Amino acid sequence: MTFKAAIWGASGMAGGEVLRILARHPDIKVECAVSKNKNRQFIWQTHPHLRDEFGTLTFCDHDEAFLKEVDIAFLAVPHGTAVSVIEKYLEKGTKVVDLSADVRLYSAKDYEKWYGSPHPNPDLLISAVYGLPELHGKEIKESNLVSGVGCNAACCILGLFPLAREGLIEEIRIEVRVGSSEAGATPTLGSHHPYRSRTLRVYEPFRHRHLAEILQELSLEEDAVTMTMTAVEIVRGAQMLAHIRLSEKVREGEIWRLYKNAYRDKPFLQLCPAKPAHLRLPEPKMVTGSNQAMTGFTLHEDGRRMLVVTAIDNLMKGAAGTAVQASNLMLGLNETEGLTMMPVYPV
Amino acid sequence: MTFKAAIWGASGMAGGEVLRILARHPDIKVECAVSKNKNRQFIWQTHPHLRDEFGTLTFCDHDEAFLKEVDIAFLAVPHGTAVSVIEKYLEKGTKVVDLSADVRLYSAKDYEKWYGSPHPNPDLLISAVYGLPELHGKEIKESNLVSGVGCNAACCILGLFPLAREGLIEEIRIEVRVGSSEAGATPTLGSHHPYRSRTLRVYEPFRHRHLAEILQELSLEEDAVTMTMTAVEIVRGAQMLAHIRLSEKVREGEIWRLYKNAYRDKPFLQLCPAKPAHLRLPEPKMVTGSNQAMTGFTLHEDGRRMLVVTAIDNLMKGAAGTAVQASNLMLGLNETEGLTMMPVYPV
Amino acid sequence: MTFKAAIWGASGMAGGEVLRILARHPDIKVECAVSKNKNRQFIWQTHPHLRDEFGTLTFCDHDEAFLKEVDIAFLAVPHGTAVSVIEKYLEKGTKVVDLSADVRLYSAKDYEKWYGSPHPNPDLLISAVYGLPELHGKEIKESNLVSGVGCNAACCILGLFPLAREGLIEEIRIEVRVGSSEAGATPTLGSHHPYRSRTLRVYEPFRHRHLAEILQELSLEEDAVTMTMTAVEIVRGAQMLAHIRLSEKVREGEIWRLYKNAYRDKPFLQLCPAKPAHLRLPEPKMVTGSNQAMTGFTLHEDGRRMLVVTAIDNLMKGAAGTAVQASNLMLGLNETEGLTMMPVYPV
Amino acid sequence: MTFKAAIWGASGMAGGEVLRILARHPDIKVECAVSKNKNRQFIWQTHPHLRDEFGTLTFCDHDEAFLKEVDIAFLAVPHGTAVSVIEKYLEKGTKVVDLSADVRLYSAKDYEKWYGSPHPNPDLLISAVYGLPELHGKEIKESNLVSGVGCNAACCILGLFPLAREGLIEEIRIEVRVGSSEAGATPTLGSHHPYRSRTLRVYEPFRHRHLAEILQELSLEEDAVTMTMTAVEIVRGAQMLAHIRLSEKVREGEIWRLYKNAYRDKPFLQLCPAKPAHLRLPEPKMVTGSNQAMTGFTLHEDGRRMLVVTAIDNLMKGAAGTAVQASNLMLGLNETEGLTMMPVYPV
Amino acid sequence: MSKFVNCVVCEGKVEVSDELLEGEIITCPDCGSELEVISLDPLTVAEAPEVQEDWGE
Amino acid sequence: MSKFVNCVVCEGKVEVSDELLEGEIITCPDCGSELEVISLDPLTVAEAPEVQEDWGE
Ligand SMILES: NC(=O)c1ccc[n+]([C@@H]2O[C@H](COP(=O)([O-])OP(=O)(O)OC[C@H]3O[C@@H](n4cnc5c(N)ncnc54)[C@H](OP(=O)(O)O)[C@@H]3O)[C@@H](O)[C@H]2O)c1
Ligand SMILES: NC(=O)c1ccc[n+]([C@@H]2O[C@H](COP(=O)([O-])OP(=O)(O)OC[C@H]3O[C@@H](n4cnc5c(N)ncnc54)[C@H](OP(=O)(O)O)[C@@H]3O)[C@@H](O)[C@H]2O)c1
Ligand SMILES: NC(=O)c1ccc[n+]([C@@H]2O[C@H](COP(=O)([O-])OP(=O)(O)OC[C@H]3O[C@@H](n4cnc5c(N)ncnc54)[C@H](OP(=O)(O)O)[C@@H]3O)[C@@H](O)[C@H]2O)c1
Ligand SMILES: NC(=O)c1ccc[n+]([C@@H]2O[C@H](COP(=O)([O-])OP(=O)(O)OC[C@H]3O[C@@H](n4cnc5c(N)ncnc54)[C@H](OP(=O)(O)O)[C@@H]3O)[C@@H](O)[C@H]2O)c1
Ligand SMILES: [Zn+2]
Ligand SMILES: [Zn+2]
Repeated sequence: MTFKAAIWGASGMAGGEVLRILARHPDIKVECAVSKNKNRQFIWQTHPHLRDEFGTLTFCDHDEAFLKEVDIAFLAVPHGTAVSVIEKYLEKGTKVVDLSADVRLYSAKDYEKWYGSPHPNPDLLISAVYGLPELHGKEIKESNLVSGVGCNAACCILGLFPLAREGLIEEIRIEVRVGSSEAGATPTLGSHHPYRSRTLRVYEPFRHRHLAEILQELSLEEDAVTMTMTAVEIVRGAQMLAHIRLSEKVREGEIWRLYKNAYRDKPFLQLCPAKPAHLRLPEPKMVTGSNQAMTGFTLHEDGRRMLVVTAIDNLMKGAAGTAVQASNLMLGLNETEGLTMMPVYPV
Repeated sequence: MTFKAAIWGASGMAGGEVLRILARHPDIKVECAVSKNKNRQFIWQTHPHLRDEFGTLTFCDHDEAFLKEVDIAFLAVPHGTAVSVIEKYLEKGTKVVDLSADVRLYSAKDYEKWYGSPHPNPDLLISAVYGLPELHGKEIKESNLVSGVGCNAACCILGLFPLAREGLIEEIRIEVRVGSSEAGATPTLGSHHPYRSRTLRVYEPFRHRHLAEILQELSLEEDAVTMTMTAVEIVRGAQMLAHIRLSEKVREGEIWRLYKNAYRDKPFLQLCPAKPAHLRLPEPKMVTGSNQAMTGFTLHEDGRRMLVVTAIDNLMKGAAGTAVQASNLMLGLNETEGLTMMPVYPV
Repeated sequence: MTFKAAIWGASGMAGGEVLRILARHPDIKVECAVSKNKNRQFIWQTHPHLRDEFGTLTFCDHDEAFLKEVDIAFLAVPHGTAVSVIEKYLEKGTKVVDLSADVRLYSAKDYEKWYGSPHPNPDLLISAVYGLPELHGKEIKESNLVSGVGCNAACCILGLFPLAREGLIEEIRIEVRVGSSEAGATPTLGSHHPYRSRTLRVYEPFRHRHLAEILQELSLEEDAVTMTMTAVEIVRGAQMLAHIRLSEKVREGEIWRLYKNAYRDKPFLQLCPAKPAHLRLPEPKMVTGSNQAMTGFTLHEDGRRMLVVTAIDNLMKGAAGTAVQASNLMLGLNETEGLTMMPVYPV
Repeated sequence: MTFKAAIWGASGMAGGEVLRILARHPDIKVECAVSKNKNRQFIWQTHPHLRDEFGTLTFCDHDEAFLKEVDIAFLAVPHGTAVSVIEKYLEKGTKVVDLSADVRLYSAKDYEKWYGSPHPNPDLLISAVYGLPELHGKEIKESNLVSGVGCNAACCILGLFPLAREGLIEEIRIEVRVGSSEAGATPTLGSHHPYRSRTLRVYEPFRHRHLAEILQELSLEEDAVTMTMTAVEIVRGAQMLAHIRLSEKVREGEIWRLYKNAYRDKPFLQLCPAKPAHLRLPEPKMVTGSNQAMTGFTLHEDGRRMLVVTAIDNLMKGAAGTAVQASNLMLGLNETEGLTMMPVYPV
Repeated sequence: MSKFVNCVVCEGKVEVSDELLEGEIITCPDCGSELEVISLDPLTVAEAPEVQEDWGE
Repeated sequence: MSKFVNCVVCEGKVEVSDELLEGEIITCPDCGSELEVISLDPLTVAEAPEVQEDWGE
């Protein structure tokens, strides 16, 4: 059986990536691609790599979109603009994966704290499931409303949950390095090539909005965590370096066991070897274009300090890939459907 | 039915890409990955992106390789070293795709001219088929020995054959821009990052060995052609700019018709639109990681000067992708099997 | 004696480079830096590399600028906006170097043809000198109004004038590759990092406005020339590849003599060696940050085909460097004053 | 008066940068450039940006080098190979700046701990001065033997000494990001462009040899410090992010005062503004090609956590620039002589 | 004669003109902070809310 | 007193030492070509075959 999908924000960076995935998905077909600004234009006029996909399908505007019958709607729209779209689809009984930040947090209080204004529909926060199948696969299967993930959040959560759920994280300093696609398809001074090129711009010294998701999913206290962001010279990719003070001294073998158990049966989670040393800690380069999250670690000889490094492609595991993975579960499909593409390495 | 493959040069750049493709190929399975230097090492120790593929398969050395029964052998070895391997496989009745330059030319005289020494086994040149399925699909199906393609040659031939076979090319100046993966996996001064980075190194002012293949496949006279190479700041990709003087004045519509006809039913050949102008002429960025060759053109208002631009991923359409495509035909499979991966854009 | 300078467009890319040069110029002092949008802001708020230069100098607006007494005004403003500023300064008796395209062409007809509208003050075209000191040093010394140069034009003219003035160019196909700083400081879709990064965007297949300057300065016929532009992955730099058909057969030694004679006593023109081959043809990398133009060539064995390659830093020799060089001559200073900085290599 | 200099390791990355600086130094002249492998070759055959400098000077070998009378010798040779050269020069009464790690540490015990073998001549360690003029200007003036600095060490020490000498650092986690020129001019697998390009390779999780210098110069305890290295997509540049736990709660104004006082009269140390936020924390891009070290910081609202970021050009302030600065002092010249070149921004 | 006021962020001395008005925004040349004049006598400034250029992160 | 020979590639003047030997290789400082001394009287040079560093293309 083939399911029909609507993609909102289809002219954007994350929406474009949903299109790219669905172009090869065996069971989900793009029924409508929504864009106000590109309304009536062919999809390839915006996305040159989709030139021979989707035939003569054109972008449609919001009103037209709601007229199409679809099984699932992907919302890759700016945060704050998803709620009203969600409401309409849920009313119609259409399942929704919302890649924006609108329903990622469970607590309305947290939402207000991190996003600066009260949530317009707190009930949605309660019914929505945080869309990380590695943690919430079961709930996602039974939900009609699933959030996407913050790309930096996904990177951190996937790298840290094996430690966090054992209560091993006493204090943690997180470095995240991100590529330019993370900021979307709209040019700004910061994305202007002469300035963005080869940058090492440190732009959030202590926290980032995605921290809200990390705290929620890993049950950490805010005061035990800092998070520093750096924009680096890549287009795709997010990499977490987590400098951890463990709550107790552990042996390396125990950590290995923890991670192996946690990642077992998680088709997109990979564990790096301990040797050779230059492959011990992953980089986004190794997963570009794929839905994989790759994690490596190393333990200080004092048994208390630890470095965990995780790498993802922000548009895949950090956005569209995880969204399609969630939708697979919501539609009763195999989690990996349409998502087994290999990383492109080296690139 | 599943076929078994041996990959020689599996620790190298092109061989690694064959592995990457076959990791997801529905009908061809990697039986042995050959490397003398990495013998007995796990494949992922060399290719980090293959960490969870091929289980505990290790590289094997040359002798061990010949003991394995396989249906097809991919040789991604330095030119000059393939012939003896080809001979052994053909003797055993194993089909061979040789990515090196050893059997690309039909004429032993040409081989000596362009490669500087007499060919060790000119009979192979006669029996081998030039492995570009878009031009020689039928012969490839029936052959046991198919060459791979020069990546720059493939890029040029695919972009130009519609014009060439109409005899429209009077004179042509070809610019090729190439990424660093083209030179293989071994470090040299030219590939040393501080020097290679952001380079625009013009390294062959008038000709390049791949010209031999281009002349052969397009039936052009050497004197009518120059070919200039520039190394540019990309890892994957080759781009041809062909400045052509047409042998007669033509209308743009005629050119469109020529290209549409030539590219029809060629699943990996794409034609760029005439508008919008910034998408008219393709760049490697648009096809990275895929087996696509994208071509665009523009005609001077004088009707005699023309610019054709073609972009490929040198490791895919320029090497491993085309090799697997050829092997599909040789094994009686569908040409596109295992090769429908989407480009990763933007990257 | 110290001269005072006003810089218009001081918040922009070329204007910022004039500031960078003058920060170390022994004889010219920045008296005012003009910007409407950044009015009253410190210069370093826009140009972080100028943090400790110019003390507490702030940008001033247009009216305030005209109140300052200066000896020379650099106009690094969008084309079309310079003429009225030029008129005011000339009236006051202030010398002007106009980096925009407003007074680069001598012929009002040419201006209209290439810029699409009649020139507002054709008399300026007659009185202005084309600001390339290597060709017009003497006139520049005696002029009050000197144009800047198109960066691509400067690159081509400097590489080709030794051949052109001997009448050796019969036909020429010019490839120019440019960095992202060429398009100025304002973000656009084309400069958006995810798209601009690693691009090989061919954006002008046959001609570019700068061709007007090239034809004028080299006395070439338009029909004998094509010019193709490609945006590449660098920030600074322009590189010309000129594929020439010579009007007669020449020996390599004659070409060497031509270039050596032409470049003698031109402090910023450098000639590449014939060997080693990888240094024969220059790249922008070799001149980054300097006012140098580096040229190399190679002659086809037929003695009629020739490739000339020239590399510059577009913001230096292609804009601000040449402008300051011209201003030195206008002010009676040594041509090289403030312009002897070394290239930063490798970078 | 003009002093004569010998440069050892002149064919290498740091030695090439000493040459680049001295090409414009008003008071120091290159008398000999030493290289065994490039012996008798012109300097520009190795360093294309030096094409028109040094006339027909060729590299000379070791024996010939010792025959030349020079006032100062710069040793930019691999660590472990400098000691014997130092001994010979000191005997002759020639001043030495040794850029290698051979005499950076004062304690022979430390040397053995960090470099893995006993020091061949511990007396040198006692007589040598650590060559960071910002900290040891006075001793450098009176010394005949001055070490260069580790580039990462210099970056960290310059950013942290104002806090360290007040005893404010209780615990510190240092992230250093480095460009590819840091590893010198010899190709390796790690510097091979396809792998090095766009990398985010974390290669030292907890410490790096340069930590020895940092501990020594800042009087910190090893256990209070970790240092993590990441190779990033730049050629030149080192950036430190120091996550500090302060030993007491402080006001932002106090930190400002500390830094302003410490950096006053240090011509190459720059302090970033607090606003605008995107310029608060420096990146190597802002200082490329110059001898500047730029530092910014931000204080957590808890008054105890602090982030300090420092950026340098590793070949300049991290190697050759600081070495020439030290040599200026040793020769009785002004500290900034030959080192006032502006950063090239944007690049 | 010039007047000075201390920056509330970096505690540096900021020179101000004589014609300063209440409510005026001045920028500290040391740390770049925008300071609003909230009283003239005694001369007092407070940090003004930052209006950022859109650097897109 | 120094002797000169003309480079066979760029026709520039190349200064040579008095102790030049037949078969010696000299490099032209203008164009970088390697020149082999094939005779001393008259002083004659020919282009020597290029031994390239491995730049890998
Ligand atoms: N980029 C990433 O790495 C990433 C990762 C994880 C999550 N996300 C999330 O995905 C969402 C999209 O991000 P992006 O990076 O793709 O941004 P983007 O490139 O700017 O795309 C945003 C899209 O939303 C559409 N849009 C704008 N305003 C809208 C409105 N009021 N109603 C409906 N559609 C609207 C735009 O198209 P039209 O204006 O033509 O309609 C555009 O297609 C964001 O919520 C982001 O947080 C992004
Ligand atoms: N890179 C491209 O874009 C591209 C495109 C088209 C075609 N090709 C062709 O593909 C071939 C491989 O190129 P590459 O770029 O992948 O080079 P590469 O990275 O250097 O790999 C060469 C491989 O060949 C093996 N090898 C070396 N000597 C050998 C010998 N005598 N016998 C058997 N194996 C040997 C090496 O491994 P061990 O030493 O461990 O055995 C290595 O795995 C070349 O012929 C090239 O022309 C490459
Ligand atoms: N970039 C290059 O490589 C290059 C090379 C050669 C020549 N040029 C020429 O230099 C000029 C500037 O180019 P750019 O690349 O520096 O552009 P840019 O970065 O966009 O800067 C343009 C500057 O002009 C100012 N400006 C805009 N409209 C103005 C007006 N009506 N009157 C006065 N000033 C105005 C702007 O500042 P405010 O809006 O704040 O006033 C801005 O500072 C152009 O004419 C260009 O052709 C550039
Ligand atoms: N790169 C940086 O950012 C940086 C920063 C700070 C300090 N340093 C230090 O500077 C030194 C040079 O580093 P680099 O990056 O420039 O390395 P490099 O590029 O590898 O250069 C090393 C140079 O040393 C010469 N050499 C090798 N072995 C020698 C020996 N036994 N005796 C004399 N000379 C020898 C080499 O030339 P020949 O073989 O032809 O003689 C070569 O010119 C190192 O000690 C390094 O720690 C480098
Ligand atoms: Zn302040
Ligand atoms: Zn010569």
